[in-house]
Amino acid sequence: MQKLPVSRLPELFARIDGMKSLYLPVSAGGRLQFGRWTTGTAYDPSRMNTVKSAKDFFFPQSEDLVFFRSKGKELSITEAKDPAEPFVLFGVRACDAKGLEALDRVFLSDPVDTFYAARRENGVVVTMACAEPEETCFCGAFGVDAAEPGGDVAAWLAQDTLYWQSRTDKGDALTAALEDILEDADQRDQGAFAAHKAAIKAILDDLPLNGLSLEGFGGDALEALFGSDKWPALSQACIGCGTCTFVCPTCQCYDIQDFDTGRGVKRFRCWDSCMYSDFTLMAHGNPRTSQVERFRQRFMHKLVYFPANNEGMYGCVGCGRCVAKCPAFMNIVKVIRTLGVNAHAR
Amino acid sequence: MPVKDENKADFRPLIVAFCCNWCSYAGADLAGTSRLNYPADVKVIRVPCSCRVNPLFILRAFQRGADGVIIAGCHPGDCHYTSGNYYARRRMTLLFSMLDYLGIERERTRVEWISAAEGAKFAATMSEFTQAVTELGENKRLGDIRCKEYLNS
Amino acid sequence: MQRISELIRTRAGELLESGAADQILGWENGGLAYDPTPAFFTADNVAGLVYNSFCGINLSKYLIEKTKGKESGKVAALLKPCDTYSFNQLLCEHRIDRDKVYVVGVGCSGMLDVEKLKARGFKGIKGIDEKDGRLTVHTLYGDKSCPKREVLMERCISCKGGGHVACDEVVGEELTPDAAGNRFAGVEKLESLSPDDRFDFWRGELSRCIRCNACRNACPACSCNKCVFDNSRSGMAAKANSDDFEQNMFHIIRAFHVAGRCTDCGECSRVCPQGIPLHLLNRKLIKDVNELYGDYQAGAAPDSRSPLISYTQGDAEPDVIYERGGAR
Amino acid sequence: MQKVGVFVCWCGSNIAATVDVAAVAEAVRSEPGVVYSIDYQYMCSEGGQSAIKNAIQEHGLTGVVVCSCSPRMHENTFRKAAAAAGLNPYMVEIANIREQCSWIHKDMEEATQKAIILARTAIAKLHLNSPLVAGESEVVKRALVIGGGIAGIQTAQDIADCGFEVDIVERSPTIGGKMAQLDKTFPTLDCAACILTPKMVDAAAHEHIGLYTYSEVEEVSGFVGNFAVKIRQKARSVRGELCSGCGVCSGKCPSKKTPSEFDQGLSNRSAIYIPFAQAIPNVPVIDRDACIKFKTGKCGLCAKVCSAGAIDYEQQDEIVERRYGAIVVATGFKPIALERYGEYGYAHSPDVVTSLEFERLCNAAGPTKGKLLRPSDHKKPKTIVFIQCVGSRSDDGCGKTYCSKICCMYTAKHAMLVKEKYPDTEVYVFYIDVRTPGKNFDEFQRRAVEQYDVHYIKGMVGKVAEQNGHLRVQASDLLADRQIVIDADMVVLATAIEPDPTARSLGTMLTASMDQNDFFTEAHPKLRPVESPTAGVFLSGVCQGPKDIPETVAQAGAAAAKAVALLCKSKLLGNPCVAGSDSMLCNGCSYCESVCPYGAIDYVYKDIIEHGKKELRRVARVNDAVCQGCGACTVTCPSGAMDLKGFTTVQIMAEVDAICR
Repeated sequence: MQKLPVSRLPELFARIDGMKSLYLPVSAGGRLQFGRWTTGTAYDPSRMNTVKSAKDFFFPQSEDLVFFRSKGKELSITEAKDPAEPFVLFGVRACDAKGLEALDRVFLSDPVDTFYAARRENGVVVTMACAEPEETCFCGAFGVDAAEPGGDVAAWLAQDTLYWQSRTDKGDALTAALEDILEDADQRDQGAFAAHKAAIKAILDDLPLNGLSLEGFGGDALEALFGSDKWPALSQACIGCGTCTFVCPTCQCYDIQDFDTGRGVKRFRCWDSCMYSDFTLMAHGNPRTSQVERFRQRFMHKLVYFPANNEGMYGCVGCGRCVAKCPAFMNIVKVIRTLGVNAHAR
Repeated sequence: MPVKDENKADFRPLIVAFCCNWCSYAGADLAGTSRLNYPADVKVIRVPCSCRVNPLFILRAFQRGADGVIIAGCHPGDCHYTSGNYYARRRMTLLFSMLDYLGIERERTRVEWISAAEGAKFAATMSEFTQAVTELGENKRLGDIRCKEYLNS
Repeated sequence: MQRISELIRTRAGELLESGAADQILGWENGGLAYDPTPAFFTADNVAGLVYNSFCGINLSKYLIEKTKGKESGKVAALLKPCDTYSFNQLLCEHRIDRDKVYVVGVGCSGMLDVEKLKARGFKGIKGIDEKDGRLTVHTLYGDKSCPKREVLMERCISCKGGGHVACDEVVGEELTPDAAGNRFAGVEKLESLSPDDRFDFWRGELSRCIRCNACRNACPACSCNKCVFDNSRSGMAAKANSDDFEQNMFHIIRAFHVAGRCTDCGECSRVCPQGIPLHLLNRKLIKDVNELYGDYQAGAAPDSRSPLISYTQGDAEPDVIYERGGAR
Repeated sequence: MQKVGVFVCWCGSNIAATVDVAAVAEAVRSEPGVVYSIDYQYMCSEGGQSAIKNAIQEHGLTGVVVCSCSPRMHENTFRKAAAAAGLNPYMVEIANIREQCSWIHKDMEEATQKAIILARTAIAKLHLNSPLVAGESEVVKRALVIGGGIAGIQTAQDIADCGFEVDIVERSPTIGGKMAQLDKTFPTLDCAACILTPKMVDAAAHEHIGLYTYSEVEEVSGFVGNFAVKIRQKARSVRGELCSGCGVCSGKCPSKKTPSEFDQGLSNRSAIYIPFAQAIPNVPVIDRDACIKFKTGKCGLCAKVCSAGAIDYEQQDEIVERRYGAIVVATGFKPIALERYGEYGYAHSPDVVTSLEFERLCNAAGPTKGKLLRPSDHKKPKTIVFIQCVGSRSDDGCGKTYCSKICCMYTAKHAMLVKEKYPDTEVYVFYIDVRTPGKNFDEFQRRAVEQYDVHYIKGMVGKVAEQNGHLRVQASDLLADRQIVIDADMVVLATAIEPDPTARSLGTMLTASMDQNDFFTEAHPKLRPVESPTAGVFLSGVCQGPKDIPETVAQAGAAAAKAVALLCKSKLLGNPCVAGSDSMLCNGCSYCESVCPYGAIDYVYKDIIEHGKKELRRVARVNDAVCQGCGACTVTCPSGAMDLKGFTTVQIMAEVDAICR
């Protein structure tokens, strides 16, 4: 494990950005986003909860696939190049790092999504333990430990010290490249380090959504849940927007569309939302004709279909963004509480 | 294809003119019949009435690389359909005010009332508008980069 | 607030019992301190009905779906004063069947904006107490406190006042928030900037748009069966902002489509996950309409005629914008 | 994908001289769907049209683009040609490469480039065209003629003689118009009344002609073949059906101090009056502003003396609503006001008169019983100065830029008449140019100079001022290049004429376009001179531009023929470019209905099946026969449900794209 005085963070950032593009949570119009670090960028370690997760950096909201062009009667086709920018994401929350694992299962399993794979290859994820989780957080329910974040490198910020622990080869490489600025942590640090993690644990146990039980969900709950008569009431407030989908670190659905530039056709893919009425629209129409069905689809996918196809891994990491951002205050927590076996414990 | 040269000196703007069939389009014809010259940068689209011009068309033109858009209709009171240009007048006023509010150069948009008898006014208006837009230079604020890529490939 | 909530719950019960309404449209507790969720109530769950300072959600739009079809029964809808403007506007546009709605006007003393609390650094909010104009916010990291009027929603800071414009009865007295400011201040500030600065401002704001459509779907004026942006045949359908243009396009067209119909209910700004001040677009159009065509408040009456579907022969010419407003 | 044929017209050298037509034809070959592309000398010619027909058949074209003159010129020609070859006429698009390209650009390279873009644009639109079929509508077999002067009377008679009902609406109490005020007419010098009044009588007597005198058109709605018109019949205060026209009432009327409109104010009339002896109808009208009964409530003498009991002080204006298939405008003219021409002293001296006033002074039925006496002292004038172009051909901004056309001739006529009656009178005519085209016109004017030795002086009058009982005329003789001064007894001003002031509001009612001088514009200056661009509206007489009587009568007949050609039709083919609403998208919000100027939109409740769910929705419905295709509804519709055939949203966007490509 390495460490660094907080006062030297700017130095660290400068070093990293010297090698690869560095992105970290910065405030834009009062909202937190991952933004490119430049000298003088204000970084506030106490603010970690970005509106959108780190997903964008591997699976951008919109990306070009191929370009068709017709001259006279000939047609020329140009494929978009795989992204090549090496980058580092700093300050990723434990839940978002976990979210990437969910995306990996979708995009890196056969057939491999080369765009995603390239970005994963080029990107180093430096996570940060959540010193101050929020009332909307429930990552614990999905086996995420905010005190022990994953990623390529895990970091902790205890008082005036940054602790740095590589978790992967990519992490090792980055750490090696920074060895002259990072100091090795010694025995004396262990105390403070442990105390810090304990403090986090304590808060996690105190979270209002702590203890949310997933009993009754999972791959084999299809029959039990699909036909539940609670869906209509649950979905009544849903206005069918895509906010929950677009702030979600694990939603991975996209649509492929063509755009006629007037000089040729650009084929691109962009995020889609199962909450939209034109999601998976086909010639005959839409398979899910009502908002109830669309609503059910989203949560069934996260809590039943996804685990069914991924050895029990859920399609939710408890980041709490949908809880905070839904215009109608509808969210997965309410679904879990309403449909879970201990629904009445509420 | 419009020449999009960064060098302002030989920058030629692309102007889309929506003309109502009854007055302004006829005015454009009269300008032609009277051999009144105006810049070839102006391309006319014929619509039945200025009230047929959807704000969408204007944004579309800017998206696709137009540098100026002008809507020409019958003089208020002379609309072939009695009231069309009155609605157009309100719509366009509010739309252009909105564009201005978003910081898009207000000189890129214009509404003119040109009657079938005003060939000279048509030619003069188009020349003057083209001049104004030329001075502004290329429309960078409301263009769609995707439509400009591959421009010279 | 407690008291009004109690009153409303009781009244709702009576309405259901008497058969005056088959359902109540109101809010139920969401589990957090600030997330009352729109819900429909019948006798067996009416006990869960709540009304507090976080019931900002404008319920009028839910009535479109609810009053469709022959079989749908009568709904008693709880509407705040500003919600009733949206309700009226929807009546103007024949989107709601008035006969199927019983409007219960609920008093309002200004709704709170949780984002403003969070912006103050209030993290991990567990509970909120309201007492004579001050809020005590209990958080995971200790109690915080602030004056209520500093965290009111944008719409309440410039409350229309004047109570309900459409309702069958009022429960709880008609209150209006103590802070009533000039709602066009924000627009005027922008107008006074140079075009370049205005452009930079809006680029900064609109570039954050993630095209989640929350503004559109929450907007009572955006009630189209199929939105042009979802209609592949409209020529402008898009699911994401592929570039700056589409960000501008979406918001310009949306503002224009609701021009003269927008009641300035403020839902668009409330729901935007990115905190884009969308109301500044709508209010610009409202301000222009007022200045050019005379004061107009959409939804003030169930039969008001939008300024975009009327005209006078003496209307200002479009080049009026060259002279007025906006610094050069 | 359409199979498109492109035809590039040279229009002789009109296009080919500035646009490389071959290059255009070549360039569009690579456009999507283009299977055939040629250039041709005259597309509108027989040969050009058959080129289109053949190509449609040989190449199985589903769409045709003609790059030629303005669609306003030959769109129909080419649509007909396409139709003849079995193609829907609305699968034809025109690229206007003449009026909007070759005629306005000098540089060939530039013009050719633009022509290619315009062609490309037409092709892009065409790809989204769909065959359209025009609906039919009934034709109301009745015509309305607005204005009862010689133009209106002639048009009405010609239409009526073809067996169609005609109504004449005349603002003043009698028909006859300006011609009735004239004394003699050039170049034959026959008496105006003698040739006009029989026509007036015939018109009144005609079984198919209805007269609405002392009436005004209040409102016009509807469209070609079926106009709905509201006519206001002003209260005469005399009941025509009872009145015998004996005239006792006006004789006895104590209020006799109102200047006579008919005599141009040179004489007075009574409050109850018949404008002139041969007025039609021969029924008096009470001028309520002048009538003592109406002003004070006392008097009522006319009622007492009227043996027929026709006087009716209680009479109210009546609004008559009638339907017409065609409308002919014949609103005529008036001399301009002279307040801006102080230099001629018109306001100061009664002996400075306008030509129309002079007509009354010469007229046997006029204020001086035909003796030429000057208004001030009723002495016979020895020296008369005529000034031409007063307010005509003026670039000083005070008058009219156009030539009033009739002044040269009537001035010559006046001069001649004076010399005829009083050979010892000195007559001077000041002119800028003497313009006398027309049969026997120049001969006529020369007679004035040569036989009657009227002094024609080329030059402008600078000042007319009263001086010891004379009118001192200061002028310049341009030919002799000297200043001259003439002491005249009378000065006659050949005052410019302008459209009747009511024309403007009428034009708005009819949505018929006008030029900057308020003359009605014709559908085409050469090919359709008596039709307004507004279908079903025709132009007769001076309302379209200055004319003398023979021209007016000729045009009146032409207008009648055009109107009859319309009335003869049993049905009219409507414009198929009408709005239509997609009920799947319609919200039923009523916005389209509220902007429709024709009331063509209503709402119905319809079962809509969307996503397999059935739902009863309020949706808009457009009445094709009533819709005129303006498109106001399409932009008002927020959901884009409303679209306009022939100018659909996607078509226009395709045009935009093609231009910006």
